[in-house]
Amino acid sequence: MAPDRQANFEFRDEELLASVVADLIGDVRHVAVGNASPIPAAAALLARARGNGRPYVSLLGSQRHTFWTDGGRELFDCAGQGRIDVFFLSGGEIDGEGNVNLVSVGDPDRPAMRFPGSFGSSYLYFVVPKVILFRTEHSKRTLVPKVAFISAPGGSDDNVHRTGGPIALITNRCLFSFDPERRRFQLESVHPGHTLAEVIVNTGFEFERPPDVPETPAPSAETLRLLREVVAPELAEVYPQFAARVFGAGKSA
Amino acid sequence: MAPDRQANFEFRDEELLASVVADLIGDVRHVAVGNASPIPAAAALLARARGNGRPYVSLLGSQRHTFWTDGGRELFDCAGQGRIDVFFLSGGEIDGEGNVNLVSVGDPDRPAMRFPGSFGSSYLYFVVPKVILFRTEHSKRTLVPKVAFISAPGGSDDNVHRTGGPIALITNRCLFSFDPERRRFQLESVHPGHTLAEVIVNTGFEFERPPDVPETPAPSAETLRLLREVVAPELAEVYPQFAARVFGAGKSA
Amino acid sequence: MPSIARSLDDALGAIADDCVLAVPRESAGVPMAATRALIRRGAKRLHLIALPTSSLQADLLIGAGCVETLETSAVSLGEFGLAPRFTAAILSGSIAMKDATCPALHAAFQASEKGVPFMPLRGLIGTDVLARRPDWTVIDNPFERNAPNAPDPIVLLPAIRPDVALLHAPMADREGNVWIGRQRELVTMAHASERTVVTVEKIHDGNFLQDPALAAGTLPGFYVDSIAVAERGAWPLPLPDHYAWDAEHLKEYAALAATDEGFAQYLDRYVHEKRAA
Amino acid sequence: MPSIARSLDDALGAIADDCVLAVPRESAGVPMAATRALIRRGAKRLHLIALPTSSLQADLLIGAGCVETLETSAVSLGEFGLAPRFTAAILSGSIAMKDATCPALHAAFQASEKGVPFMPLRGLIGTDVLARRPDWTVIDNPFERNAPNAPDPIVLLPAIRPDVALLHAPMADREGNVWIGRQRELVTMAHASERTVVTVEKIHDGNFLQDPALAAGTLPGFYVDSIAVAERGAWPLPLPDHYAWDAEHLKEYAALAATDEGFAQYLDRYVHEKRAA
Repeated sequence: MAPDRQANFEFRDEELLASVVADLIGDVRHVAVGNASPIPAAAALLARARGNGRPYVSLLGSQRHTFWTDGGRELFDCAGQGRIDVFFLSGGEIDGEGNVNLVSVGDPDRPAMRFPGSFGSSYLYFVVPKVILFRTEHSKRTLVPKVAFISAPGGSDDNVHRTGGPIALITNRCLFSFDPERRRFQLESVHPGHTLAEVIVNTGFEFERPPDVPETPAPSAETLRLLREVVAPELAEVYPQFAARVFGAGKSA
Repeated sequence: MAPDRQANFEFRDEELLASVVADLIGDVRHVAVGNASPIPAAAALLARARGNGRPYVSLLGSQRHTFWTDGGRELFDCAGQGRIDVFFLSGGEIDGEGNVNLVSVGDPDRPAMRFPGSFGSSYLYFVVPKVILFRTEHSKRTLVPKVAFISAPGGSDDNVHRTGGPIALITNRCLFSFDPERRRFQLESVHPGHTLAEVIVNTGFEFERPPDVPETPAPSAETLRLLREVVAPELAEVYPQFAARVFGAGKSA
Repeated sequence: MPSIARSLDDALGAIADDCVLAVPRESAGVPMAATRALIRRGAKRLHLIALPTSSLQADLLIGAGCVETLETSAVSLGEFGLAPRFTAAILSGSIAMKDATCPALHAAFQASEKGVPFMPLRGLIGTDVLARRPDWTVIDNPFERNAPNAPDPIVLLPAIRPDVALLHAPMADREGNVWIGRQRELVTMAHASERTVVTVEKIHDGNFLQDPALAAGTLPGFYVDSIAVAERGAWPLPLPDHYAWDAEHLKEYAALAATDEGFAQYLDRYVHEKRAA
Repeated sequence: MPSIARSLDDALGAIADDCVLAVPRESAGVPMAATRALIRRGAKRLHLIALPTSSLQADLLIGAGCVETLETSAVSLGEFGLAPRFTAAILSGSIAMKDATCPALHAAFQASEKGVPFMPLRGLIGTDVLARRPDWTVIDNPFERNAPNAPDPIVLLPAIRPDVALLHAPMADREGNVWIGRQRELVTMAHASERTVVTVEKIHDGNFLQDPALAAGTLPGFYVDSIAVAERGAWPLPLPDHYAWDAEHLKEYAALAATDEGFAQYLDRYVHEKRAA
């Protein structure tokens, strides 16, 4: 079912985030999106809708939206070949140097908290040119001064082979860019409805910021139209509940 | 068409060689036979007929008689896994230390003669426990004191990882066994119709021999029956011309 | 030639206590019926390697006390939350954990498949994953000769050669060939392992290797030791192109397995009840 | 997305003079129609890599003067004898030859597929194949710590990353996916190469990736740059499961190519005649 066109100038948080992430993706050949990542998936499909079929979008966990025929290793081989331009990572903890922790909090031998594990992050962070960190929960629990376990480091020494790394961190409150030279985040914009003070008080690490921090631009009418009319029905095949909740796109779409 | 049973006590050279090679194969799990090797193929199928389906026989170059589904690398991977027990190699030149030359004669930069190339020999000779050297032409041109180019060495230093190597060399005149400790061939038997003197004069390398060199035993009636009734029709699928010439097994078999 | 076993328990005979057991990721056909049978049998001290991640299977085996060491890149129930028995075992220190990263496991299995002692892998330098794996090593890439003062470090991973690979697939033929479709890591897993045990939805008449379309997705019987039929053998996990998650069941699992008592109840209800059947 | 080219020559535009060109072995689908088109176009100074061996294709390209360097494990016409133009070129020193061994080429392509700078391989120690490859190296296996006085030498092979892979397959679909069946090294070849050019017997309506049976044997269009239809495009070599050798033709080739004059006649008769057609 089509969403109400009259509501076009209103937008949901998810639509804002998808719009921001689509801008970050830019003009590339191939975006791969991990499992259980509906907003990055929406952003990738939005980028594709804007680019008339470019980039190629692989949604992991979907047999329909991936081309893999060489088993589970193909994603990693593909990245190693330089054929994945954008990937998304989240983390139980993310620190101010862009380090990501997907393993545990506390002494790793006697952890106080355990996350699922590093998945492919310890590799993909090194070889995907644009890694977008995505963590909706923006709190001192998630954005920490120093991660307890480095699943994937934000930067590497010059002699370490590295063709990829973080370019940005997006949360439910704001967008940071990442400066790989200084290994620091810079606050780029604060989302509508949120404040700089709120960002500062909820962020566990130090970051750069301009004298005046802009507000994250609202999605354009055209972006909202593409999200609702083009992206939502595609997304519904993989994330039916998300698509229904956010876009009103049902399983019948 | 079935061969004449009355001819059972007569046999052809190819039947003798296949019978000898089948004895060399012994009780193993998997024999692989390279392209254009009808006598080793007949021997492997004979071993299988004797073993009621064991060993597993892979005839390269035949889609029917191989199980490969992982491309051209699977043969080598399979050998590396320790899953090929017997393989056959030939050589433009073979020397008394079991070195095999499949590349060239003369200075390799300016060769006087060029063979096709090493194929997989530089690897398989190291990792297949029983490699049977097979060279029908027994002459000083083929069996030389020292090969001009080592495609695959007969032996290796103790610290070199090596789980395979030559066990025997069979020619149109005789059977040699190979002693991996001393890296020398020993004459085991001379084929019926040939003589020790003939072997000596036509062999370019030194070899051990017992005081009395036995004659290669003729194939038994049962071996000839298996070759003609069981092996020949199977072989005809891959080597129709050979099967027809040797066994009278036509394409109609 | 693999035997088509008379029963699931017969086929699982190859999986001894203390063995190194390789199992596949969720989306490749997880042998859940076989997993429940192993728990009923009381399998002990397994060194479980999930290529490259696991979900319900590892969580169940850990909760049931079958696992001594776990080697994988992540264990999670995905949209159903953290894996509760895995998490509890790590926090209590009751299992040894060898954390990896997905491509490292793929590469280490490929090393074994190719009969080489190690495989190189990019990435990993500077991670705690690497720091906590004394069995991995770092060398300077010998092909990087341009900058002798700036060596190019690269990780080498030792080959993984499991005692047994255990997997579930859509079908086997009467020759023991197993059709795995595009789940190629199952082929690598079998190549890399000493023995391979397979459960299948059904037996197919005919020989996959004689049909070019089916041959392309076939694990040859040559690599398989035993096969048992287990209909809906991946349930409640999905079998690609055949059936999906049983989401209601997984929600129930996640809720019950949150406590020791609930997990015991789950075993009684869904694992041991089969003993009576 | 690959383009389905209007003509074979259009598809071959990616293959520039001086490029590193990878081609498959005889039994995997050799693009012979494309090879003849390259000769007609006057391709020059190719660095030809045949994975892992070649027959008529390398011999023709060498004889026609298209090849500067050849890297492979063997060139032979099999039961039709030695490859005469290859042999003549080696004896006269008119091409540079990098002799390899089959699994070394497979491993070096897999290194590129996996984005690692090298792959290890057993064997080779003490061979002249290794001695004559200064681009290969030997290290002591760092995992062999038991006998510090007896290091375990192992060969490392640098990754091969061709500019273009050129192959022939039974069919492509309209999305540019190519069905290669069980010839998996064609997938590795495409993964390892910068660009991939494919000729096919025919275009298939529908999408292989949507059909589980066909998907298992598919090279995804994602890896393919251009496709051209070339019916009987492997002729006179075989296409597995589709057509066999043209034995009469290969006998004729072997006889003609034995001399420079005969080879020129062969080119006139079977390669350049197409120019007029």
